[in-house]
Amino acid sequence: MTLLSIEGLGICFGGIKAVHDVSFAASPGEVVSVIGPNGAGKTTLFNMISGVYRPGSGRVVLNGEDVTAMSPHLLARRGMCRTFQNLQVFQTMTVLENVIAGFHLQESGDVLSDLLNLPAARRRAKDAEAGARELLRRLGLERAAEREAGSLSYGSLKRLEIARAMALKPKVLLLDEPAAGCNAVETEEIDHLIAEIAASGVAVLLVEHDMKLVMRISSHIVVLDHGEKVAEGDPATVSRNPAVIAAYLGADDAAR
Amino acid sequence: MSELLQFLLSGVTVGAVYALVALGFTMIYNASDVVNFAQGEFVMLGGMITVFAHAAGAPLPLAALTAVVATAALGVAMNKLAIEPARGAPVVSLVIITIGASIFIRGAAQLIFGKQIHRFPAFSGEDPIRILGATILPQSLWVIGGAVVIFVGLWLFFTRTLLGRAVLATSNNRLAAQLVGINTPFVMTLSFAMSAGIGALAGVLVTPITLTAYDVGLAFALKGFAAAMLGGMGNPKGALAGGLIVGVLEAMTAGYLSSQYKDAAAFIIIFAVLFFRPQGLFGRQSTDRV
Amino acid sequence: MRNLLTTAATAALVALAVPALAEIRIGASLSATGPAAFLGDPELRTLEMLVADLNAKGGIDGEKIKLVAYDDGGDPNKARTFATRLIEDDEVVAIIGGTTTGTTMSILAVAEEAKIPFISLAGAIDIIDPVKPFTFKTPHTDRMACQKIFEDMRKRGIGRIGMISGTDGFGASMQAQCKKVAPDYGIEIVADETYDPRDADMTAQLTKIKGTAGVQAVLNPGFGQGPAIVTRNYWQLAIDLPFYQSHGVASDGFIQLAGIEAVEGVRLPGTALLVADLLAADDPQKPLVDAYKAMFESKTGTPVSTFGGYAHDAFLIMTDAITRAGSAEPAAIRDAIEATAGLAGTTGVYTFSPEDHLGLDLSAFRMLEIRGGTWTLVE
Amino acid sequence: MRLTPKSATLLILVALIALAPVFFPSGFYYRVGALVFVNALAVTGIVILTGWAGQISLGHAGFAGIGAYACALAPVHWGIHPALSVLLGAAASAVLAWLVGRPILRLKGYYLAVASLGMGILISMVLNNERALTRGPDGIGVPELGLRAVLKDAGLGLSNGQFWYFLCGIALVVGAWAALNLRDSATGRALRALHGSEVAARTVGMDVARLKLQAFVISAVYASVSGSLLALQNRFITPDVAGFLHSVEMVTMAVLGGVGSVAGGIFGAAVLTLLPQVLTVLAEYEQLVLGAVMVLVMIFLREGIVPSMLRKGRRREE
Repeated sequence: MTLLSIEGLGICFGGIKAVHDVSFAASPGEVVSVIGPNGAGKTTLFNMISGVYRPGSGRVVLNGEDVTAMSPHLLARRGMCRTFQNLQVFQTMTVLENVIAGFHLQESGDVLSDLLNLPAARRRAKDAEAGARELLRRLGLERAAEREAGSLSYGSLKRLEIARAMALKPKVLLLDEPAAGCNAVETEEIDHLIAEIAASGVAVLLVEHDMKLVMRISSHIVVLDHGEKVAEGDPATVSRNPAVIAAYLGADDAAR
Repeated sequence: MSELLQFLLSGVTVGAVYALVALGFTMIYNASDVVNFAQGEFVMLGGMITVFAHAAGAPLPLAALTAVVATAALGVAMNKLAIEPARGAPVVSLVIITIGASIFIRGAAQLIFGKQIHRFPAFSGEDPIRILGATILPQSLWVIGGAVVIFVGLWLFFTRTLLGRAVLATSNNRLAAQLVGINTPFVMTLSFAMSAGIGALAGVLVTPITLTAYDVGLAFALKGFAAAMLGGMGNPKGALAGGLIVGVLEAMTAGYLSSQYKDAAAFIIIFAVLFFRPQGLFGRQSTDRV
Repeated sequence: MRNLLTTAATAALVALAVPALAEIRIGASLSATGPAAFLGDPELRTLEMLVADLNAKGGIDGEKIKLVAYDDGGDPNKARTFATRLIEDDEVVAIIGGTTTGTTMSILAVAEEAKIPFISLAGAIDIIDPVKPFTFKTPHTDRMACQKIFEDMRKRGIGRIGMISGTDGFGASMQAQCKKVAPDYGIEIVADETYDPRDADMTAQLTKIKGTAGVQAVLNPGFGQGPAIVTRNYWQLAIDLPFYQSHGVASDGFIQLAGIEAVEGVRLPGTALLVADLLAADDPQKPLVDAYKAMFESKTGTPVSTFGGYAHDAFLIMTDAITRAGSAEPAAIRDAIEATAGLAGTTGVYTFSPEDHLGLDLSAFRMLEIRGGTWTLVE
Repeated sequence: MRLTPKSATLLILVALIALAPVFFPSGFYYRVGALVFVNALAVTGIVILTGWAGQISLGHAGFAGIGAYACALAPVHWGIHPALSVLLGAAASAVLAWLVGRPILRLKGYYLAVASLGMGILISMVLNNERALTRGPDGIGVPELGLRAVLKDAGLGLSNGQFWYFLCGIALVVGAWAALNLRDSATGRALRALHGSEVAARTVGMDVARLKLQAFVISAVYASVSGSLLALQNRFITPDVAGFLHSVEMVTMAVLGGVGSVAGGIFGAAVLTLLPQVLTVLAEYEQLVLGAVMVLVMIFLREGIVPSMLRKGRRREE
């Protein structure tokens, strides 16, 4: 059963094809990784899927509905959420508030009851806070709950972003380099976390440079180079693909 | 026909005044992302210092030069005393600083120069020039010429000189500019000096037409700001176009529609332009990078 | 030691208390800065000058005058706050001020409630019509200025005019009053334009008036630099029609600003102050006008204006009333002001009554024409 | 029991309003107090709009003008009671803010500033020019609210100054209470979130355009009620209330005190309302000193007085 299908997605920036005719699909419980060298167009692809950029061509279909270029907040309502490579955390808010923000769709009612602090608003806020604290606990951030988000370490911010995304209880979760800048222990934690999320029936789309992580947890891998899909398949198939090894894996391994 | 020409001449004169003020805004904005609400006070100082230097016996060109240099020096002082110590503060705080500085300068001008309205003679005579039944004052030509010269100068500065590019680089990314060896404090100082100097020159040129007093700055700042935003903040081309459009529009509205609502016309056009081009006519579109 | 302290304390108390007993506190809220500073500044300077002068001469019956003056910047909200401060905190016995109609209306409400006599320096007729017990004013109403101008126009056989008015309170109020009384003089306003007081160029509006069929004269109510620019533009466009200004520009400063070439032939209703030299030797206003003009111009180095004259007259009426009342009680001062009769000021000769809290008539206005860069009387 | 910041702010505010009159040397101070409260109410709206949602407006005095003129015009023209006119003005401001906000809130930074500036100028232009309705720049009288007489009959005799001091004080407490409620609610959190990152706010399902519009409308209502209270208190109003300078004053008060917090906004309003009263002793040096104070405060307390002081205090504790 396909939950998300990407059909011939492409975009140009100033006449240059940043992404060209990329298609793949993801089902619930799957971890689909998008890999490729720097500048291959991975983040651009994510930006198109998640509605940040308007694709020049192609379609994004979610649960049978065409959601191409739909605004991110509407996608969120349909169960799609993402994290960012360059961290988009609400810096001046507390860690707890950042995660509560993820409960926005469940928490928000009418403004008037918010202004007057009516019981309904209070109840919603209380539920959201409880949910947020639970998530922080799962991600090991509960001790930082009252701290200003801006004061956290890079690895913690990465986890905070994931916690915020999980708060939406998404059907499709896009993670853009969740392990970047994390140490080995943190990477392993994230590894488990992603597996856990996928196991709960979420379709996870992953952009990641840590190949060990990718190979370990992906059920399907899409390889991009210069904006085009050059290979796709399960980890074993992809890692054996000579084109991929030549263009990416070999070079990458050699670099390490 | 001669009416239309007259409205046009009137609009271009006033528009050139706005454009001069708007051009002053672009310098500081380009260097620091701050819209300097004291810009109007520079215009006022240009006029007032010339008045008093002239009254003290200095010939008009010397008086004008004194005014421009003194105001430029004041611009540098403002940067050193008020803007530089607040580096890193939120942009709204910096804007409030420029508002505070404008109140301060106006207060000082009121003490030093008094509250009288002043004027000095036009540069090349007062007799109107007649063109096809319409008239224009020789001083208007000075103002229009001044706006064009400053525009060309700024445009060349930003596109053809290393220093001008350094200013733009500083505005784009201060840290990166420092890393490639740009002396950013000097760029800021230079921007304030030039901006204040341009403002003062505007004051010198327009005073024979619009007269001057210690409190004329605010009106100039408002219209100049609107014109600069219409054209797209930070772009000399935008400042010139924005100023002329606002000026001509005001004159046409006053002439053909309603003088009561002539200022409304300018703002309605600004609404319309920004609706279709949120970054102004010549401004660069900004996108969030994620 | 203790004795010494007690003595010192007593001395200090006495020092504090004595002036409070022997001084008459008069309050003022004026627009010394802001858009109406052109009016308010000479008013404030005049009051300060006159108070110093009077105190140097020994005050009123030996009691010194203490002027408590605030700058309301032309903001009615501030004016109300300062009026409250003057009455409740500074405990003044009377108030002069309200440079603009807006600030006056704000002060008026406070003064009336506290029953403190108040002399306004603003033009609108609403200030004293209907009459309020404690409120008086010294300037002519703007309606009177319109009447004076229209009277002169009628004499010259002018029936159709164009108006170009400032959008500030002064210009807008006079524009409205002129439109109201024009029919009484058989005058039709065929073009009605406005400008913002801060505008740089009014040729567009004037071109429109020039192009309106049948215009025989143009009237420009306003003050500050606006009318000076209008006058220059009028000359630039070579409009060949009689041109009238209002009392808003009645000052030598106007001639300097607009330029001698541009103001030639401009007419306006002014006060005796501008034509001090032309007054008959037996004119009741002559000594006063001469003295004020000399004092103001030597102290400030700027030419006198009608507006400073309003403050002068307000202060004159106030001190005259206090002297006659023989008391500095607000109610007594009020009664004395209302009983003022035949008091010559710079603006005119004041006679108040319970029905008339302005005390001037049209005769106080003199129609002036600028000839060769100086004021002349139109007869 | 530990007080939440919200209860602490409200408690301090109520205590100050209730106890300050004990120290008033004369009735004049009630007037100044009432002005502080009226300004603080408008500034609280700016805190919501600018401090939380990060949107700049240089035209909010326009809404104050609508609130003020509603109280001047509605009772005379339609026989509506002045108290109801306050609500009418608020409703009119909200509708206008909703209509204008939709297109202009797409703009960012200075472009939003100039568009809102234009809106404010258009409103004040209408108030100035439509003499038949508003009586133009000379201003218009405002009917008596009548509540003071009712209270007197009920045995509570207050002077005019006292009455407005307490009425405006109550209005401010209610306004601050609502704003503080909003801050920690879903909407308030979303506003602060979109200020931090619009992109991230969208991805968690926040309708950014709608939220900005809500903040704009709410802040317009605050400004409108503030204008109404000013008009009813002064019994006379001119178009100055809608002027550009009043808009700038609101923003300056908010930023000076600390635009990110309700307490900061109120403090800023108090400082900038009291300062001119104190500076009168300087006569013609007033403007000079006022400008210098603004510059110095922003240099040394760059996040505004209250947040910067709190931060310093906290640092000392640690």
